[in-house]
Amino acid sequence: MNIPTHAPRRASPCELAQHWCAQATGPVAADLTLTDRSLATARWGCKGSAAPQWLAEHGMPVPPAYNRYRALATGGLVARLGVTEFLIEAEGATLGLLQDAAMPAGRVHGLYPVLRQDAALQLEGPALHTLLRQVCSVNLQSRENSPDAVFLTTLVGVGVTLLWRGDALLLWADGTMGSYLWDTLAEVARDCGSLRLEP
Amino acid sequence: MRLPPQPGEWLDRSAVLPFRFEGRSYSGFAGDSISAALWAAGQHTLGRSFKYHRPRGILTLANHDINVMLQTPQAMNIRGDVEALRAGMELVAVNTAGGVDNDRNRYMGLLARFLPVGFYYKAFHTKALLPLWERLIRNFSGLGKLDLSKPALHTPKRYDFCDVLVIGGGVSGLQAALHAARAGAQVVVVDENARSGGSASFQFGGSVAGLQALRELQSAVAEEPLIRVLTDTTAVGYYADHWIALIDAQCMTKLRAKAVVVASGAFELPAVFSHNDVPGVMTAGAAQRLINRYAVRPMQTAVALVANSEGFTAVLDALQAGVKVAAVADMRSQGPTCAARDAVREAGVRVLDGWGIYEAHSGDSGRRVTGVTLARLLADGQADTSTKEHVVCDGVIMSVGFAPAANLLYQAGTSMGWSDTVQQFVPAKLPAGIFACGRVNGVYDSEAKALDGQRAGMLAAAHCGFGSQHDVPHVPEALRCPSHPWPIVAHPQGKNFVDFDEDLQLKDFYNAAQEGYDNIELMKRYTTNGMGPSQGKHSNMTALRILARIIGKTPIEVGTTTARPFYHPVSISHLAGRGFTPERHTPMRALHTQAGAVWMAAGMWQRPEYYAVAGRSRMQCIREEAMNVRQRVGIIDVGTLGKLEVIGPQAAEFLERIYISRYANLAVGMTRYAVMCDESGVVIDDGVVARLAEQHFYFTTTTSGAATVYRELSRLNTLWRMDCGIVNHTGAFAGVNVAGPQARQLLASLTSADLDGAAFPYLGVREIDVAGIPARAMRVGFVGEWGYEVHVPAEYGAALWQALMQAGTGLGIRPFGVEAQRLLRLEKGHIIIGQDTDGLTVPREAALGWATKLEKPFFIGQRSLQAIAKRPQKQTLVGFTLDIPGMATSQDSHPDMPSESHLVIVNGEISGRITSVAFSPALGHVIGMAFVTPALSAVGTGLPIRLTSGNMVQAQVVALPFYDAAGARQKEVSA
Amino acid sequence: MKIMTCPINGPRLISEFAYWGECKTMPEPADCTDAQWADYVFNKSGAPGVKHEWWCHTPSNTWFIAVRDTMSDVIEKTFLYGQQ
Amino acid sequence: MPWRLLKFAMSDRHPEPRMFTPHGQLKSSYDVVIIGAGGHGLASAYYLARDHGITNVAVIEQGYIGGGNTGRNTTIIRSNYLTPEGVKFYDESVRLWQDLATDFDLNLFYSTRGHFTLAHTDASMRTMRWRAEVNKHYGIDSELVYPDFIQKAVPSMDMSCAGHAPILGALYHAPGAIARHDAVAWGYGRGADMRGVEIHQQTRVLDILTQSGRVTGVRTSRGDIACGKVLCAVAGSTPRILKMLGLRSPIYIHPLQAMVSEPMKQWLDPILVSGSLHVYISQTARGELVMGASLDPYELHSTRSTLDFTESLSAHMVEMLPQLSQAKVVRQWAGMADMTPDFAPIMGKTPIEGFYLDAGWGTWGFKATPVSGKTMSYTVANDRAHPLIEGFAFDRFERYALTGEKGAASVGH
Repeated sequence: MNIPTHAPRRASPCELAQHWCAQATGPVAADLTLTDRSLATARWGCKGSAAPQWLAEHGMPVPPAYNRYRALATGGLVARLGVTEFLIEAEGATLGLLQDAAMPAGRVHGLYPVLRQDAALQLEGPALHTLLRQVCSVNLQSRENSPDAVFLTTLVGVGVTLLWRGDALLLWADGTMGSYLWDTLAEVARDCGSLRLEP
Repeated sequence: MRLPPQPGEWLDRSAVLPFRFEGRSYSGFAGDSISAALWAAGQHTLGRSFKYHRPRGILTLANHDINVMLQTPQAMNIRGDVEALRAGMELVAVNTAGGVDNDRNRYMGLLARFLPVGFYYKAFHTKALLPLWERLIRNFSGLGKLDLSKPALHTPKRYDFCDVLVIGGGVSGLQAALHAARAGAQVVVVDENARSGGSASFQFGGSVAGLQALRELQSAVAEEPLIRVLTDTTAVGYYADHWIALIDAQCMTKLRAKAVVVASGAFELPAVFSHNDVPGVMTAGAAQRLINRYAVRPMQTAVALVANSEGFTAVLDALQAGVKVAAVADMRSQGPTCAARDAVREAGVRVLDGWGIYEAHSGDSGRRVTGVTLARLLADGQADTSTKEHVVCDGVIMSVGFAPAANLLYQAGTSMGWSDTVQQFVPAKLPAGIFACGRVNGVYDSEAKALDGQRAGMLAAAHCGFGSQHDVPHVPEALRCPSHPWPIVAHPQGKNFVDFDEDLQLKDFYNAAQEGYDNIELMKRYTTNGMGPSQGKHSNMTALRILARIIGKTPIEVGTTTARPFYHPVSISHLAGRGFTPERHTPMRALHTQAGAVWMAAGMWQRPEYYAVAGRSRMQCIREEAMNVRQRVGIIDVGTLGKLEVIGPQAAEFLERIYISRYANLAVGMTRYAVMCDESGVVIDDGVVARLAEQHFYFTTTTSGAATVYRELSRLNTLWRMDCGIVNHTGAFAGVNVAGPQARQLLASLTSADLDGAAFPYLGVREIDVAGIPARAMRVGFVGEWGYEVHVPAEYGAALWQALMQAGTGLGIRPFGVEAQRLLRLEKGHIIIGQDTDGLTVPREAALGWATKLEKPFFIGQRSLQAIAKRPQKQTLVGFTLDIPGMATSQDSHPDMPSESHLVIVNGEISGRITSVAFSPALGHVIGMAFVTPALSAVGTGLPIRLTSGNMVQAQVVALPFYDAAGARQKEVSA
Repeated sequence: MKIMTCPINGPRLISEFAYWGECKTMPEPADCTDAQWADYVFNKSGAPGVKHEWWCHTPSNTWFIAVRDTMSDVIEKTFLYGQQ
Repeated sequence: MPWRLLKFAMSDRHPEPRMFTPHGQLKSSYDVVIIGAGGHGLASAYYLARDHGITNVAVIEQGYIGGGNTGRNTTIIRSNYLTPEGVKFYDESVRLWQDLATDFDLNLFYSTRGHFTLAHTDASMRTMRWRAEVNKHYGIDSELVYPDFIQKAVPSMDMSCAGHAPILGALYHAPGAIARHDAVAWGYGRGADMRGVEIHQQTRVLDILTQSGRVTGVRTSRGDIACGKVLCAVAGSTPRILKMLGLRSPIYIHPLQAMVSEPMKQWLDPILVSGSLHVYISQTARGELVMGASLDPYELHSTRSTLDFTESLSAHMVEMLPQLSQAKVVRQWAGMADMTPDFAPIMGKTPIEGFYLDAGWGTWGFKATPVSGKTMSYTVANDRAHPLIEGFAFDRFERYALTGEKGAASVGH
C-alpha cells in the first residue's frame, strides 16, 4: 500500500493551452487582460424545481429573475442560469456546507447537484469592446442590458455563461473547451492591442 | 487630360503615385481611381470585352463598370472604375491574349455573325468533338487568373448594432441620418464611395452652389454625436430581421439594425446604339465624375445624347471643363425646359430635339470614338436614316435614364410598383422597418430628395421608438421624367450593346424571344443578360424594356428577375473570417503528448490513436499496446464518453423508457450495458448504466452521441414530466479505463477500498478514493480483461493518470489508444455503434436481441421493433475468422488482408459486408465481424470475401466472442 | 441572421438553437396498427403552414415550443412546453 | 467553326424556330396531366410521347420552364451510390445523359470531370470503400483513392485542410460530370413540344379532382381539366399537392443553398465534395466556381438566402483551397429540397388510382432527370412501377422497408 497522503494536484483546464503561462505575462496596463479564474475560487452548482427555495433556506441570495446574479458580501456570487439552475462561487467553507446538505444526490427531492469543473475566465481592459465585437453576437454593451444580467450564449463556437462584474467580463465554459477558448481569445486579443495573461 | 484643381476634386496632388499598366509606366494622384488615372494619362483602351474582345474604356465609373477588370500579382478581377490607385501597382487587363492594345482574340469580333445568342447550345456537341470544343471554350472563357500559390487570408469579422442604418450617403441619405439622430436614434450611414455626397458630389451643372450645400450638410452630420459615417463600405446583402452585411477593404461587419433606410440611389443606363461601346462613349455620370472628382477632361469634343435635365447638367460641367460640345441630341421631341437646358442653349451649343445617335465611329483601330452619326427619331424610336448627319467628336456623353438601385429593397421583400411619371420601378409596399428615399424612391430633384430623406429618417426613428411620425414633411410629387422609355436606336449592323459584361446586342433579345424565351426569367437564362460580374446593374432595365416591347406588355407586367445577394461581389476571405474551429481536450492532453500520442479527431475531440514508439511501425505499436493489456496492464483515456446522471424518484423508470433493456431491477452498486434506439427502432447509441443509489443513476454514452443524447433526453423529460432530473457531467468528469491481469493490483496500490471480488464484484460500481481523489469506479470489461473504469472530477484527471502510470511502472503499465481498444473489443465481440451498425440497423440484426426487452411497458423504438419483429430479418451480424499466413509479422497491410466494407459475394450476389476486421495478436489469426444474409449466419459457414484487388478470400463464420468466451479473465470464475 | 426568441434567454441568432421538428402526438402503442405507428414515426404534415415546433436554445439547453409559419418563416410566438 | 453556325452568318433573319409553341387555352381534357415543367416533368412528357406514343399530354407549370430546382441545383451528375437500388438507377441515368445532347440536337455542355468525395475520418473511409465496392460490383467506375492521387488531381489543395480535417482518401468516380442545367429542361421541353405535348407556363394547380379514390381531373388557375392520370413532379411543392389529395408522406422540405463566384480562368478540373466540411465545388465552362453546402437546418418552404450559409461555406472552402480567399462571390440562391427519411426518392403509384408521384429528390434530383422521365413515363403508361423504381415505392415506410441510401449521403450531391 502506498496510497498518497498528500492532496493530489488540481489542474486548470486552461493550462493545456499553448498561450497559457504559469506566471503573468504582458504589460500591466495592457489593452486587454485575460485571467484564468478556474481554480481561483470554489465552485458548485445545482438545478431542479426545488433549487431556488432550497438555496434561500440555506442562506443564499436567490436572484428572483431568470438569468440574473447576486453578488455575495464575501466576494462570491450566485448566478441563476435560466429557470432552475444555479452556479455558485463562494469560499470553500460556505460551499462545503451547501454540498453536504445537498449530497448524496437524491437526498433532497427536486434538487440535483451539479459538479462544476468550468474553465472560468475574466476579461477586462480598454480593448474589450473591440474584442467582443469580433467574438460575440450578443450586444453585451447595449443600453438595454441590466447590470446584473447573466448571458448564456455562444462565443467563438463555444457555449458560455457571461456576466459583468464592474468593467470586467466573467466567463464560464465547459472545461474541456478551456484550452481552445483561452488560445482563441488570446489570439483575437493580440489583434486588438497589447495583451496581459494572468494564470 | 488632367484639369487644374477643381472645387470638388478628391485628389491629393501632393501625393504622386507611380504605377504600371500593361507593362508601361504611369502616374496618378492619391484619390484617383485606377481608371481615372489611366484616362488622365491618355490611355483609353482599358480592357477587352468578355466575348468579342472589343476595346473598352470608361463606361459608367459607378462601381459596376466591367469594361475595366484588372489583375495584379496580388489580386484578380479588380474594378478599375472605383478601386483607389496605390503607388507601385502592377496592373494588366484580364482576359486578353497579348495585352489590351493587341489582344490576339480580337478576331472574335469578326466571328460575331457566327455566334448568335445561345450559339453554344446549337453546336459543338457531336460526341466526338465536344471534349475538344469544350476545352477550347473553357480556355477562352473566364476573366482573371487565380493565383494558386496564395495562402489563406484570415480577415476578422465584426458584429455591430444600431437603431437606424442608412444605406447611401447622398443628399437624401444624409438628411435621413441627420433627422433620425436628432430624434434620438443611434445611426450608422454607409456609402460605397470614398466620400459621402452621392450625385451631389459630381453633378454640378457648372455651378458650385450644390457643392456648398452638400458640404454644409456633411459637416452637420459630422457634428451629430449619434451618427457614425462609414465610407468605402458597401451594404452587400439584406437578411432576415434587419441583418445587413457591410463590406470594407479590411473586413465584413454583420450589423443588426432596428430600422433601415435605403437611400442607395440609381444606376445610370447606357443608351443603346450601334458601337455604343467604343472607348470615349460614356455616361454623363462617368464624364462628371472624371471632371469633378478626378479633375480629368474626359474628351476634347463631345456629342451629348440626352433625355433628361441631368444630361444638360452634364453638358454644362463639360463646357466648364473646357470640353467643346459639338451637339446635344435630345431624344425627346419636346423635352420640358429647365435651367440647365436654357444655359446650354445660351452657351451657344446646338441642341437637336427628337434626335438620337444612330451609330458611333471609331476609325480602323476601334480604340476611340472619332465621330457619330446623328439621326432624327421616328415615333417608334427608329432612326429616320434619311436625316443622317455625321458629327466629329472624340467623346459621347449619354444621359438617357436610370434604374433604381433597389437590390436591397428586393432582398428585404419590398413589392415594387411602376411609376409612369418617372418611368422606373418604385417601392409600392415596404416591409416593416424598411424605408426608402431619394432616387431609389423615384425622387430626383435636390430639394425633394432632402425632404424625402428627412421623411424617411423620421419614420425610421419613430419605428425604433424615437420622436413621432406625425410631423414628417410632405414630399412634392415628381413632375419631370428622368428616364427615357426607349433609350434604344436599332441598327442593321448591330453592335448596339445592351449588356456590356456579356457582349449582348439588341438583336440577341429579339432572337431569344423568337426562340420562345419570351419570359423575363427564361430570357435572362438564355441570353445570360445580367449574369456577368455586374449582375446586370446597367442592363437589366433596358432588357426588360426590350422584352416588354416584344411581347406588348408594360414593364410591371413583365416583372423583374429576383435580385439576390450579393449587391456587389464579396471576397471569400471576407466571408470566411478567422474561421473558428472549436476543439475539446481531456485533462490528460499534455500527458498523452509527452507519451508520444498520435492524435485522431473524434468529432470536436482529439483522442490518442496510439502512442508512437521509436523504431516501431504504427501496426506494431497498436498490437503491442493491445498485448500489454492482455498480459500486464494498460490504461486508456475514456474521458470523451458522455457522462450523464438521472436523479429522482422516477429515475429508474426514465431509463426504462429510453433504453431497450431493464434498469428498474438493477441493484444499487451495479452496472448494466445499455442500448438506445430511435423511434423507428434503429440503434443510435450505447453505454453503461450504473446505479449509485436507489434514485441516482450515472450513465455513459458514446463520445459522438453525448451532446445529442443529453439534449434529446432533456426534451423527453420536458415532455414526459417525470419526477427526475438529468445532469450532464460529460466535461466535469475525467475517465480512465484500467485493464489487464495486473489492473486490480495496480488499483489496490492507490486505494484503501476493498477490491476483493466479493466486495467489488464484476459489473459493480463503487465510490472510492483513488490516489486521494474521490472517484467512481466501475468494473466493466469492454476490452475483456479484469478492469476498472475510474471517473474523477476533471481537475484531478491529470493527477489520476500520473498516479496510475507511476504506480504501474513495476507492473509493466503502458497507455493504449483508440486503435488498440478497437482491436481488444473486437476480440471480445463487442460492437461499436456506427461501425458495426449503420443508419438502419435494428438490435436483432446487430446481435443485440438478448438486450431487447420487447415485453417492457414502453421504450423508445419498442413499437417499431414489434412491427419489424413480424418481418423476415434481412441481415445479421456474425463473427468470422480467416487464416492468412504471415499476418503476425506483416508490418501493415497484407495483400490477402480484407478491409472493413469489403463485400461477401455468393453466386455473384452481394450477400454481406465486413464491419470490423483485424489481425488478433492474442489469437494469432484474422478476426472480424460482418453483416451477412441470414442464410450465411450459421457457425461454420464459409464467407467468400472479395478484396479491393478483386481476389477472393474464404472466411469462416464463428461464434462470438473470439476471445475468452467464458469471461474468465474479467471476473472470478464462480465454482 | 434570423432571430429566434427563447422564452428564457430572449432574442438570439437562430444559429444558437437546435431544431427538432413539429410537435406530434404519439398514438397509444398498445392499440394502434403497425401502419398507424409507421405513420406516426415517418410521415409529416409536410405542407407549409403555421406549425408548433420543438426548438432548443443550446447554450442553456432550454427546450421550448415555437409557433412558426413554415412558408414565411415568421415566428409568431415561443413558450415553454405546457405554458401556452 | 461548326457548320451548324454558318447559317446564322448567311441569313440576316435569325433562322431559328420557336422552341416552345405558345398555347392559348387549356383543352378540356388530356390523357395525362403532368404537374411541373422542371427537368423531371418535361422528361416524363418527352418519353411518354417518344417511347409510349402518348402525346395528348399537358404539362402544367406555375412559374416558367425549368424555374424550380432544375435551374437552381449545382448540376452534378454521378452514379456512385450506396445501395444496389440506387446504383442501378443512377447508372442508367448516366447512360441516358451521355446521349441526350444528340437526341436533342442541343448542347447540354455535358462535361465529364471526375468526382471526388473526400474522406477526413476513418469512418468516412469505411463508407467510401463500401460505396466503391458496391459500385464496382455493378460495373461502375468508382474506387477508393489516397492522398497522393487526390493531390495530383488538385495540386493546390491543402491536404490537411488547415490541420482541422486531414484528407485520408476519397471515393473517386471518373464519370462524374456537370451539365448546363437550364438546357436540359429546354431540350426535353422542345422534344416534348415537337411531339405534340402542350406546355402551359404560369398555370397554377389549385386542386386534384378525384372520384371514389381515382383521379378524374385537375383544377388549375386557368380552369378545370379532365384526365385519368396525373403525374406529380414538383419537388419542393410536393407536400402541397399531396395535401390536396389528403395523402401523408415522410417528405419534408428544407432549403438548399448555393453560391457562385466571378468568372476566372480555368484551374479546377474535377468536382470536389467533402462530407465532413460540408462543401462541394466545381468550375463551369464560363469559369465560375459553383459552390454548395449541406441542407439548411430547419423546415422552410421558401428560397430565401442566408448570410451564415456563405460564411460557413467560405470558411470551410478556404481550409481546403486556401487560394480561394481572393475569389469573389457574386450571387447566392436557394432551392427547396424534398427530403425523405432514407435519402431515397419516392416514385411510382400511390393510394390514389391514376395519381403518380415522382418526389423525394432531396439534393440529388438533377442527376436523375433522364432516368426518372424514362421510368415514370413507363409507370404512367403501364400503370405499373418500372422495375428500376420498385425499391422507391410510396408505401415502403409503412412496410418498414426503407432503402439504406442514408449511409452514403452526408452531403448528397
